[in-house]
Amino acid sequence: MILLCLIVIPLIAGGLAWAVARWSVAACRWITLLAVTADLILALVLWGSHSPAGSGTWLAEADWEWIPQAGIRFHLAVDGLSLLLLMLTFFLGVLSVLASWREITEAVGFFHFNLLWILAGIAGVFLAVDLFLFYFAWELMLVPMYFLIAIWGHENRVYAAVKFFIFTQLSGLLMLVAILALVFTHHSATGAYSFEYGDLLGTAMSSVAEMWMMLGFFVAFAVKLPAIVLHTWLPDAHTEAPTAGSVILAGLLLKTGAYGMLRFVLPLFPHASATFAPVAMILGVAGILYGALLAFGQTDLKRLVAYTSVSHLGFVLLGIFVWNPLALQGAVMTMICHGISTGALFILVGALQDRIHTREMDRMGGIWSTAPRLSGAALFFALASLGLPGLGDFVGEFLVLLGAYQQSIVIAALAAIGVLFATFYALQFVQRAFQGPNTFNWRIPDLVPREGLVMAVMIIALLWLGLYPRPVLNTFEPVMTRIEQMAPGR
Amino acid sequence: MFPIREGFMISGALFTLGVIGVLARRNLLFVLMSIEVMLNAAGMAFVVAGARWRQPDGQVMFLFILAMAAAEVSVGLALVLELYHQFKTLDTDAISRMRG
Amino acid sequence: MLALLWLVPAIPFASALALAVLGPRMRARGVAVVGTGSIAISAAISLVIAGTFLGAPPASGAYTQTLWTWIDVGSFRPGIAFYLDALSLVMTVVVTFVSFLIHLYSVEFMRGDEGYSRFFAYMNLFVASMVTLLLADNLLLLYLGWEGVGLCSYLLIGFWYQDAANGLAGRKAFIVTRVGDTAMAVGLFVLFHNLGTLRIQDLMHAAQSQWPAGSSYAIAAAALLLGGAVGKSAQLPLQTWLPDAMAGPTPTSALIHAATMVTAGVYLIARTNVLFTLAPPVQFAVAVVGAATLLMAGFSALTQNDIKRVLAYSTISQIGYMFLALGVGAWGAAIFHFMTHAFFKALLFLAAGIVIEALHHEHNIFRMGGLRTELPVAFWTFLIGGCALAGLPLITAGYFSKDLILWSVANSPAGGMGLLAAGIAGVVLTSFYTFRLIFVVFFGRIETAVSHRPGLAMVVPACILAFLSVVGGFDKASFEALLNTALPHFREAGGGMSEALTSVAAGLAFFAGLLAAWYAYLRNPSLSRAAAGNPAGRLLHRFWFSDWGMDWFYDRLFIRPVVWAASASKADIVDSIYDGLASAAVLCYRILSATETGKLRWYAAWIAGGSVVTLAIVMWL
Amino acid sequence: MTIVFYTASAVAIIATILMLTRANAVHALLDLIVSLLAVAVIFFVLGAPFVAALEVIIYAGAIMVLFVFVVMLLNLGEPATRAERALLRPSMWIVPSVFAAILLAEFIWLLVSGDVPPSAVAGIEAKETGMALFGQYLIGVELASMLLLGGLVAAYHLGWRKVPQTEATHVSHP
Amino acid sequence: MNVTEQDFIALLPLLILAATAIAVMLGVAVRRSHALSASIAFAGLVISFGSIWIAAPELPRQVTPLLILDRYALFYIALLTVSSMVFILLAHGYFEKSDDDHDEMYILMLVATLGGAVLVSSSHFASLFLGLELLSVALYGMIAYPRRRPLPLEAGIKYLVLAAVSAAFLLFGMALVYGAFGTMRFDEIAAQLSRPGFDRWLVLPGMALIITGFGFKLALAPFHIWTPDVYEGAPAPVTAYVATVSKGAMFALLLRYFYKTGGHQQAPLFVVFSVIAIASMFAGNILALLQDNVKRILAYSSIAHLGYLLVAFQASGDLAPMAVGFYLVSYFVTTLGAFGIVAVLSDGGRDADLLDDYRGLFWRRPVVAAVFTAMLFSLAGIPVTVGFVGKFYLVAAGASAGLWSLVVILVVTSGIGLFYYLRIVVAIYSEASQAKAGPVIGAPAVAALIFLTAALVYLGLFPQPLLALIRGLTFG
Repeated sequence: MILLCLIVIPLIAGGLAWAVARWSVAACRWITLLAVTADLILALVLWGSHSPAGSGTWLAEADWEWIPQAGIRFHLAVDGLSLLLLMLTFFLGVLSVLASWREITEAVGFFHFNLLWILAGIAGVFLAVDLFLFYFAWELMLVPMYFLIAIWGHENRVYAAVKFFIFTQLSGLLMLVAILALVFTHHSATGAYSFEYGDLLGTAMSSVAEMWMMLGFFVAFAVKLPAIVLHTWLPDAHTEAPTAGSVILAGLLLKTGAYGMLRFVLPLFPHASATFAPVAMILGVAGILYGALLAFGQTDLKRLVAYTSVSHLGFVLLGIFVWNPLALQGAVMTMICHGISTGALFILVGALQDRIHTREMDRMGGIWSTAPRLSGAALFFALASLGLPGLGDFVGEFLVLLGAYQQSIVIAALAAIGVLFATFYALQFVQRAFQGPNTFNWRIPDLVPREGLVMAVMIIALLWLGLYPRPVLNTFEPVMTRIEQMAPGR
Repeated sequence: MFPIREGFMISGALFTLGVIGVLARRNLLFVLMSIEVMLNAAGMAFVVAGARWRQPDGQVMFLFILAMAAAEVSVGLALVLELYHQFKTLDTDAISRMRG
Repeated sequence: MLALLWLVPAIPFASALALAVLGPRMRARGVAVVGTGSIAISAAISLVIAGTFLGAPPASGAYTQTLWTWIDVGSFRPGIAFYLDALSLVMTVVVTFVSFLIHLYSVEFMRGDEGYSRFFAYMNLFVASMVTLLLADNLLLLYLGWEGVGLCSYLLIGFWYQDAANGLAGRKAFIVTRVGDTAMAVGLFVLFHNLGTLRIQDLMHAAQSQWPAGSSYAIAAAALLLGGAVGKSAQLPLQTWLPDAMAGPTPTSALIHAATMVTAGVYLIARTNVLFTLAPPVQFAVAVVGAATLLMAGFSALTQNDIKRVLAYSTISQIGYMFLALGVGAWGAAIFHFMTHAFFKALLFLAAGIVIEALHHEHNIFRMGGLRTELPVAFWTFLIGGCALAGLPLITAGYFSKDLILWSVANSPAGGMGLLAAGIAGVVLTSFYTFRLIFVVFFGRIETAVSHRPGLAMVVPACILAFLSVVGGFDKASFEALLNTALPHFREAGGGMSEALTSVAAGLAFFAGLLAAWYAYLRNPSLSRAAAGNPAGRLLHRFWFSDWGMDWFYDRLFIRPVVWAASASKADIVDSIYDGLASAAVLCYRILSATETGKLRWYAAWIAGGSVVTLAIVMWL
Repeated sequence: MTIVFYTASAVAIIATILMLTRANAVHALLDLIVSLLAVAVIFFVLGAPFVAALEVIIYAGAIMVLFVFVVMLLNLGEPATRAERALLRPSMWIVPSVFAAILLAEFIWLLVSGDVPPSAVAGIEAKETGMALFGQYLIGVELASMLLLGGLVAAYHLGWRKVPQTEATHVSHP
Repeated sequence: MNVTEQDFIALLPLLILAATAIAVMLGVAVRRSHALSASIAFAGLVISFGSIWIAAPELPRQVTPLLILDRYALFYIALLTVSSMVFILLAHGYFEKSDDDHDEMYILMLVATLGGAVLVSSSHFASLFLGLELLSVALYGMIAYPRRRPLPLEAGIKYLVLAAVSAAFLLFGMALVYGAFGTMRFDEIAAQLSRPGFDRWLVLPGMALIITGFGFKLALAPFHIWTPDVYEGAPAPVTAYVATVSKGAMFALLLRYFYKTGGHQQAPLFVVFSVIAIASMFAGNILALLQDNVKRILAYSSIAHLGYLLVAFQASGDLAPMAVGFYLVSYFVTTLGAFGIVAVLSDGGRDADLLDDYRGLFWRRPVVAAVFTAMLFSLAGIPVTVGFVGKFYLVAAGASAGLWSLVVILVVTSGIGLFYYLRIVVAIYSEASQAKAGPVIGAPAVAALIFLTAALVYLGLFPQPLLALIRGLTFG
């Protein structure tokens, strides 16, 4: 029942918030905040009550009939991996509500409606174990995101929103084709229609068919992830989205891609994935290097941060397809930490843009002297982004590299160079925006307590993940072990 | 002995002439006439086919086509009148405003 | 008492955190108390621990303290754990103690700076990182400290952020050392992949038992670790960041050069000596790197005008000595030189800081002069430090440690005449540039008026360090004995030189350099000007002055291509694929749209044409 | 019989071609009527005297009269004919003719390449047709009546004009 | 061949439609009243819809060779009558804004609906042809209905000429098929087709010409070319009607006709249909890309949608009727809704069909904007809308038959299609450029839009009942 609440609360609260905004904007914000907080608490309760050495696959489950005609069920379930990502979802949800408390002044109700529905969609993605339901949620989260960008975005918002929408929809449809192909393959083998994840695992199929279906899933997730070549929607979308949109995009939507790889691509198509792994790993490494290089070249702060996402998610892709315990856990760790660190960077850049009305680094400089707390926080998250040990990102990336080394020395070495590249852009970011002379004589207010609180929470979270990540690692370890054991030849 | 194959050929030829008329003429009246030729040709094909099987069905279909042609022409001519009233021309190219 | 070990890094770390959060709202005095006091406590604890350790050494010769398991993935389970043996003990004590003195000095030096609390926060974090590095039980934690000091150096070098050049220098320091760190990280992968652990002691045992000498794994691992070491310790070819690092406040320079950061590489190699022993080519490379660096840096130091840059090159050069020692297997000698170097180099920077502050932040030595009488404290302490650096025989600590290195080189199986010659030439150079500095700055005419005289907080640390610079090298024997509990003994090759011979050679070299400096800069200054004036001299001067053109070289080879690539691809080349697709779609739209002519005949033709095509397909298929 | 068939066919086709090439609408209509009459002859040859009669009465009679009425109503006259002639350039015919020629060629090729269909021996009397019409095609007849009703209503609505002034306001809309 | 009492009962829905047309005409004879005529027509449709339950027990029933009343036919008759009701609700408010006689519209509409009903239940060439012509002739009148406006008139002429031409093609094709088989009944033709050795030389060109006729009515490429002009020119409610009832009835017939004959699985015809499907998907979606007229955009998108439908049609198999049925329902709901919005926002002078008319609509009329957005998203196949489930089933049908190339083209082209739906959405949510609030929306139209939106969401979330219903449909 908790699982259903996780989805339904934001949905209902979304409608409520929209309706209420007509009379009171503040009430609308509070409803949103309360709903997301409630979900966060529910997720934490689930986490607190789960036993890591649980017997079954799932920690909690909920199952209803939906379209029996086609063997489609409303089946939700949660394991360590999805639980953590759910917590991340609502954690960032709360923070993005807080971050946009003052930023959004137009159509406030509709904004919060969209925000909540995105969160519901993402929660649905993480919870669904029926492939149809998964696809449903997968598509569902796009629409409110589209609105978020298209209505409250910046200058070039329409272009960015449309690009985002088309990329993700188109790739999603390819996944739909693959899902259906899988279902029919399963049907021809067993005579029953089923979209159940559990049923479809281990479906017997020819290797050619498996490869095509795998690619169908892979493309959809690779677009979201984003893997290089399919990434170009991301810088635009991130740059133009309002703060909350950027945070959710970078922190959560990208994770759904990685989650999909872990949940579906590897387990459902182990052989094809193994065959394809070298390509995926090369894509990952190329993404790491290319993203870092482009981040280094940007002058628009949000664009810069966006390209760092490409780079970091390259680690995730690499880690997933390296497919050993170290790399898998590293990938998940990177997902979580990247969510926090990049989310924080977007909040900061948003706060900065709010104050000086530009994202161009050429128009900045010397911000530190007028807003030291803001700048200090930016420095902290820039350091997290460049993989400083002691902060969460390092743990993930190091594990990925360590695991990757066992697969291929060259790939690990190249990826390690990617970490070096991260230094370039992270320091460039701090240097050009916050340090140097205050050429334009900016006089801006520093972080207000609300923003300070958000930053503090995120800093603590990253430090905790960097220095004592065991509880988190242990939560998803059983899942990763299972996935790891699905690798052919093991 | 009825010339069935030849019947089909002649109806086909008439049909084709009707098509040419529709494609080539710009005057709406002539277009409508060409359509009549086409419909007539189609009806003739039915009659030929009915003759082949010695069934009345082909002729019945011809009757239906006749009814349809009548309805068609009456509506078409009403439109021609209205068109001429508004545009002072029956040139189909000249009345075209919508495109793209 | 050993259980207090974790406090040594924890207290500076906590105070760094506190200063970062609360610092801006604290008064300067409070900041000073927290910032310096924490290091004082830390130093005190380390002294207490040292006492305990020396009084009752643990049975295994080492003490391990595990706080918690850091990461827990399968067999990869590095902990937050500390390992204390003689090596780390010596390093920790020296580092905390010297750091304390530097902090004390900073209390006055930095007074009035708007980033006062920020400064102390960074400094404390620096010490915390360095101590973590030293005490780390596993290479991952060491790596944490390792990166931490890199970070802090970046922060402190760029401390005065409003000057973009400082930021640039800071970034350079971070990035160049990170190049080495990347190699080191890969080294960790090699080690973990092949030996299945990152705990240093386990690693060493495993390596010893699993890898034969000269095994390619050992060579790879050692070479990669060496990569990290040369980066942090500013050795060839990654030394270019250190001279630029002088952009930071002077106490920072003292901290970087004397106690933290640059010695990390030496420590790493000493710590993982087993690997280097198993990889003779790499160990030889260490020696060669050291020798080459000490000479190159020596020549560069000769030509510098900036007082701190001279000292910076001298550091590079002295670390070169340590590498030389490591390379020949004289582990103890290297650490010994580290200790004495920590004292006198800190001293030199502090004294230089007094001079610089006295002259309105003037760095150019040729605008100084005659300060001997104006700033006696600075003069005497600087002189003592200089003598120790140059190795004034029999009195100074630097002489003993350097002499030990020279002797080791001469007597090691890995050593040789070439290395020894380099070492002795280095002594001449050191002596020459040191006294050039002293003569130019403290003798001759007064060039700039002194405006500010040091207070007690600056003088006291300098004096303490001056004292240590002299006496620090006296008890060589017991020091070696202590270190030998943690490090392998120096293996002496038969038929080498006697200690007396190397001592005399070193002494003579010292005086040669001293005399040359005296002649060229005091007795006959026109000589030095003439030497620098003729075309060959000018070329050489420029060459040495620019650090043998390394910066230019790196700029052309790496920096410009990367910057060019980044700016060229700013608009994301991949996106043009999709732009192309979009244009193609629009083109299709234009073409198809042109078919919608609005002409009735044309439409009818389409229908007829469509049925023609349909018929055609039906017929011929 | 065969000669009659071919003669009628030739007449039908020639008359149709003439119709297509006329500039004057009334002339064209007359040609069309000739064509329709020729087709009626063909029907007769094919043993369908009932539809032959209907062809003459309804098609050539009623429907064509409708055309003539409209031509008269429009009062096109000589200028329209001249304008129409100007439009009848040979180039207008090329593309349609090619299209149609291909269509016809395809069609004839198919007919010639196929087997000769069996031919019936006796014609179908009007009675038979009537029986079918009001037997199994009863619903069809009813539907045809609805069809005519629809055509009637549509033609009535479209052809009916209101008082001029309201009309003017509507026409002024772009 | 007598028509029995049971036959009458089975025919009730059709009879009532015809009777209602007469009734409206009589009503007009008594008193010209827009509301009255609309009410009579609406009531007639309701009764006809209700009579389906009366007719249902008599199923399946072959009434003369011409018509077959089975569950399949009744389902589509129900769909057509409901759509016609929605049409009345929309048309009432739309035509009320202009001063003309409106009553004939309802007569024509009823005739057209009757034609559609005949089409979906026809089992014979004659009824096919008559149903088609009932539909067409009534539509000529409906499209050109506001005859004083140049655009409807132009659209009417174009539609008339082209429909007549295509009808001639269809007829000629039917004549050839008849000439080959000697029968015009679908089941007998199917039986003949399954036997080898028929006169291919007559049948195949016959089929090709029939496809031309169908292709025209369904606006499939390359017979699509008339669509945008007619959609743009016709009054918005009529456009909705053309897009739904006319096409839906035709497609239902197509499925029945070819499903029975199995003709489309013949190699040449399969290729023809595949080419047509691909061409339609591409042409429709690409033509709409940069179009600035909303009605034309929807016209082009309908071309694409029919192309999608052909994919499921090609798939055949068990899933095809289900996919086609569900998709048609979804297409009906959505298209009626979309044109309904255009209708309610139009005033008497011209239709609100330019993209600029919708700029900033969200800020002026948020609810209308939301409804329109929902319709567009449904057309694009986004979840929570019925269009999503519809598209899901189309792809499922294609996938189940292994028509991968068609399915992939479907996916890719619908990706292109997103762009122009989003262009409208973008316009709706862009900053308001004009403060004009637009016309007041009457209660009937509001009811229609509420009904459509509710259906859109309900079927999007709970498609099961409808799916079960469609699954239960059988060919007689």
